[in-house]
Amino acid sequence: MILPLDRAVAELVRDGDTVAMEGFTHLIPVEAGHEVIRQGRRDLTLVRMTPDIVYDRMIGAGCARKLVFSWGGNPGVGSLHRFRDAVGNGWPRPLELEEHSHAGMANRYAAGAAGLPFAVLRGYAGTDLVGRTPTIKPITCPFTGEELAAVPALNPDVAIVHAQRADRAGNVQMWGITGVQKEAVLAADRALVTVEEVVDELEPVPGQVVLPSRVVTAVSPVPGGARPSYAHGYYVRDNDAYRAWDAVSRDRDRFTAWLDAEVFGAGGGPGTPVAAPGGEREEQTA
Amino acid sequence: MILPLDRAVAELVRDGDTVAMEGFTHLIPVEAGHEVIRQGRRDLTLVRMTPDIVYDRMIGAGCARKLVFSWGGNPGVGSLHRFRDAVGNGWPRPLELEEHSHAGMANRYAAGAAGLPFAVLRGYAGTDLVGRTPTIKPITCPFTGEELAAVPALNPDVAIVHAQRADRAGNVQMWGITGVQKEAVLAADRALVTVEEVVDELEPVPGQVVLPSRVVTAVSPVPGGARPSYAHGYYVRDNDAYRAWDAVSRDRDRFTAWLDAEVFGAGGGPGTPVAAPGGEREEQTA
Amino acid sequence: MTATESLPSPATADADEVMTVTAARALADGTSCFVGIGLPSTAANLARRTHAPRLWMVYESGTLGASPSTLPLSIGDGELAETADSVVPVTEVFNYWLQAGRIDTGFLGAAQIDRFGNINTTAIGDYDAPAVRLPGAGGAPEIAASCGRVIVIVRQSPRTFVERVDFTTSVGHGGGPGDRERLGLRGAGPVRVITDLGVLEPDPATRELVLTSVHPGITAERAREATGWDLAVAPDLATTPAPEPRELAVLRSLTGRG
Amino acid sequence: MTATESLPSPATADADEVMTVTAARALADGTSCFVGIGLPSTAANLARRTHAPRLWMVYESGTLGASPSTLPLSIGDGELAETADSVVPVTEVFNYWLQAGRIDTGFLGAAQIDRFGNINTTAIGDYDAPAVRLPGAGGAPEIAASCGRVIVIVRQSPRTFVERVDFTTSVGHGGGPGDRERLGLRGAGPVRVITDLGVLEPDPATRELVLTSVHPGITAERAREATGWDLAVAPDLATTPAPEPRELAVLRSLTGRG
Repeated sequence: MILPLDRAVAELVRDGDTVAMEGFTHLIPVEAGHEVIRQGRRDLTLVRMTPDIVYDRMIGAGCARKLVFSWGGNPGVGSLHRFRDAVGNGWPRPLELEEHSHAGMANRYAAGAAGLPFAVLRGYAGTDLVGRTPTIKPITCPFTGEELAAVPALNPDVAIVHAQRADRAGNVQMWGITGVQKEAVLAADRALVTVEEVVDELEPVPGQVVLPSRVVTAVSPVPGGARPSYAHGYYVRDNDAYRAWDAVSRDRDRFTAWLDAEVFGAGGGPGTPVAAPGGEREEQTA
Repeated sequence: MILPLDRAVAELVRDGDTVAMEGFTHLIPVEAGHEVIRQGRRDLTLVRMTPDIVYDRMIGAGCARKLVFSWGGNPGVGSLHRFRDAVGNGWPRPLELEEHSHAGMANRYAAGAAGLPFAVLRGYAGTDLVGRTPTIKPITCPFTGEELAAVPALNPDVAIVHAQRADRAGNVQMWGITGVQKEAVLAADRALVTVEEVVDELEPVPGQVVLPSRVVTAVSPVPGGARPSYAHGYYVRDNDAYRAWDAVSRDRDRFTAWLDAEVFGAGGGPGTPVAAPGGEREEQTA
Repeated sequence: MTATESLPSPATADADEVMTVTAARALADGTSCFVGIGLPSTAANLARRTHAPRLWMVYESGTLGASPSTLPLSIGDGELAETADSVVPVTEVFNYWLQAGRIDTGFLGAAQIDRFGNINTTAIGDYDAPAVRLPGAGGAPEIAASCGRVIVIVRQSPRTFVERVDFTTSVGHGGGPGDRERLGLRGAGPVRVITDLGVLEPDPATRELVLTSVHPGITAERAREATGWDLAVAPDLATTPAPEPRELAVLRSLTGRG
Repeated sequence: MTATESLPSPATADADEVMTVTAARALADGTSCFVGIGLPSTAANLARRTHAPRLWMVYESGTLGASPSTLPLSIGDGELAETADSVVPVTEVFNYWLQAGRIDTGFLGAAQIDRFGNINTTAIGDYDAPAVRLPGAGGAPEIAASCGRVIVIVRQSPRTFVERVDFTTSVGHGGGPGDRERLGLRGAGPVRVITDLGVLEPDPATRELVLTSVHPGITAERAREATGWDLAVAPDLATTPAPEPRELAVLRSLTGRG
């Protein structure tokens, strides 16, 4: 089902949902995150291996109650200041943390995608994560007696990813670094995919991942929707924007002003979402 | 390391080894199997999800002591008569069986590839496989209390697969239906890949699987080496050959005559292996 | 083949054709179907060419949404990969698609099927000294466990329809009501067994297979004689609607007959 | 840059450059290396352009055998995917490559590192009310567990080199001899800690980090002052060979300096 972004977010993302917006540096659904902010969603449990600037914005905007993650930083730059402010000072609201390693998170998604209640990995042994994270438990191999780590499946209410293309039937195609997006979509109850373009036919591409339309709840055309991250074959990463975020996000007032201007404001660059018919936007962000 | 097939088999496959020759209808390493027969390997534990006519030949030739598998038939035709004769009558020698389902076998390879001692799946519940196959055990989810099935990792001594291409450094490229070949190669101690051709550069192809040279012990150029199965982009499946095998394999004498003529004989069609330098072939098959 | 006069007459349909057409009709458009080679593949491809053009066929070789132009001989034919929406590793088709419960209908054959729809494709007779060694489990145990529902296609005879299978390769309704739930099997199990004589369905209360329809020209008595247990007959026994000329024409174009 | 006279003088190398060159030299040609962004990535790319052209770099984004022409800012830059032998899902890079023990060297940074090479990248101070909240584990715990050996690159200061880490994100040598084995960690753990002052290596018997080399112009005393525990000094303390002009030139072409 092809929907404008604001309608798709309105229909798929609900207050209190567990939301996984995945992307490993590449194809990050930034504009979808802005739309979630605009629609004022609250009490979300945000899930992501690498929460970066889009989650920093959502946390700073007060959307999140909890973060399930493995590495929360501004990739190649440093810290996430809104994340730090929420953890350290509870601003704008406290943020509960559930921390894993990348290996644990990836396997949690894979278990969710596979309809299993848990995954097994060699991980966490001897770390303080074991004591801090109740979703890490020991499990014994019934054949060798070895002790390994078990982690529960992740099954988000909704997964949001960005992809290069979809066809009109809603089949989605992405390529380049595709991270854990397939698993996140398959693990979720509902899936929203923003795409650079909708095409008649998905010409096969080396390294492609195709998500059949039957596992995609909604596709929203959002050209530039991954900026300042990149879309392989469409545009490159805007490293300066990541660096610039550091200064913007350090200060609450400066952040709030940025949010008003760039997310709630009428302006907006190439990542501006497609307008909804009938002025629904206003209603939803009121 | 690029080696002629006979040298590669001589170096990689030893009597008593556990050998996985994988291929899901497509890219079956038939000619490599013939070379194993020619070299008179014995006491092999043969592993494969879908043992088909090449394992039927190896079993009939007396190479195998045990078969670990999930579906032993002539795809689209019917039974494997050499397999049946070995199981039912111990000809030419008894064949021990370890039976799983496809889901179990695929997960056993995946666990082997991942360095885990076991895999977990929803499977086998209520079937008589549980009582017959000691490598199926119950396991309880430490989070939900659900009972699932555990199966031990498969880590063959050697995996043998066929692929379309390799480059001179030994990187391997295959595409089309690639089944469980990647997992079998990664799970094995040693890996032999026969290929249609060795090229200077592996041009990316949609749907490709690339096996980096560091997980490939030897590459052998064997054009037509998957016949009568097929190599996507090179030649199609010879369905008549599969049908013809039914009659040949029903009778021990007819099978033995076929083996002498087609495998040990000097003749041979497009699947004839590349000759080794220095007449090594004679030495090894003596 | 567009002119009506060139379509075959339903009267010429043989028993296998009636069975295949009946199976095809059981597949609703837009649903997903896990397809094995042989009769299931023929039936699914027939459905896709008649009433169910958006039937989403998954073959265990990893081809999702295949739409082959000819009937494949094997589950891994190149045609399947070329026409698929996506080709995924075998691990994914079993874990991410089948086990995750994304397949509506699983199609299974059987060498033996019993009163409760349990299936044997492993061995006839004693496992250690089998009278007939069969190919084994393949994908069947988990298809039977995880698909939304299972349809079995099998020719009916007392050797095949047995009181109790010699080996339970794939669980149908186990020993009766509640067994699937106790075993944690998530799908509904066999909801229909389609044979060359008629259609059997589990009694909602006892889970025992009951004859609910006979094909044209077949009597309930003949179906009972072809069954190794005392086959119950539904009080409202139906007669299977005969294949339509167009169904037969498409089927024969697929199988190369006529 | 081919003429010798255009190469920079080793005397101009700053502390970070000596650290990076020393780290690069620790990577043998033909080995595999799990590379994080920042100093590890710079060091690995320097090695590949000098003595180790066949260094096989794996980034956790799933790029196997990447050979970027410029230094990536992030572990998922497009350049990595374009130049890789293969791009695999994140599940595979962690399960099939890292966990399976296929990576020779893991490169890690640290916000805190202790006497036994245990690493904290989670939080400084109390976890629930941290003085500094850090990014967290990422791939580090399993890199530290499963790579054949680990090299840590970190600038040396008493705040960073602490008696005991506030949070053990990644296990080095635990509490001493035998701990890695008891925990089932398969790799050798940190075999070298390379700083801007020198090189520390675990004592074979006690597993405690010992100063084994100081960089040119650095004294053991200065390194001890920059350490939050009573740092032992190896009796045969070496001086790190200074960067060669060619190493410096390549490094500066990568980092855009000079």
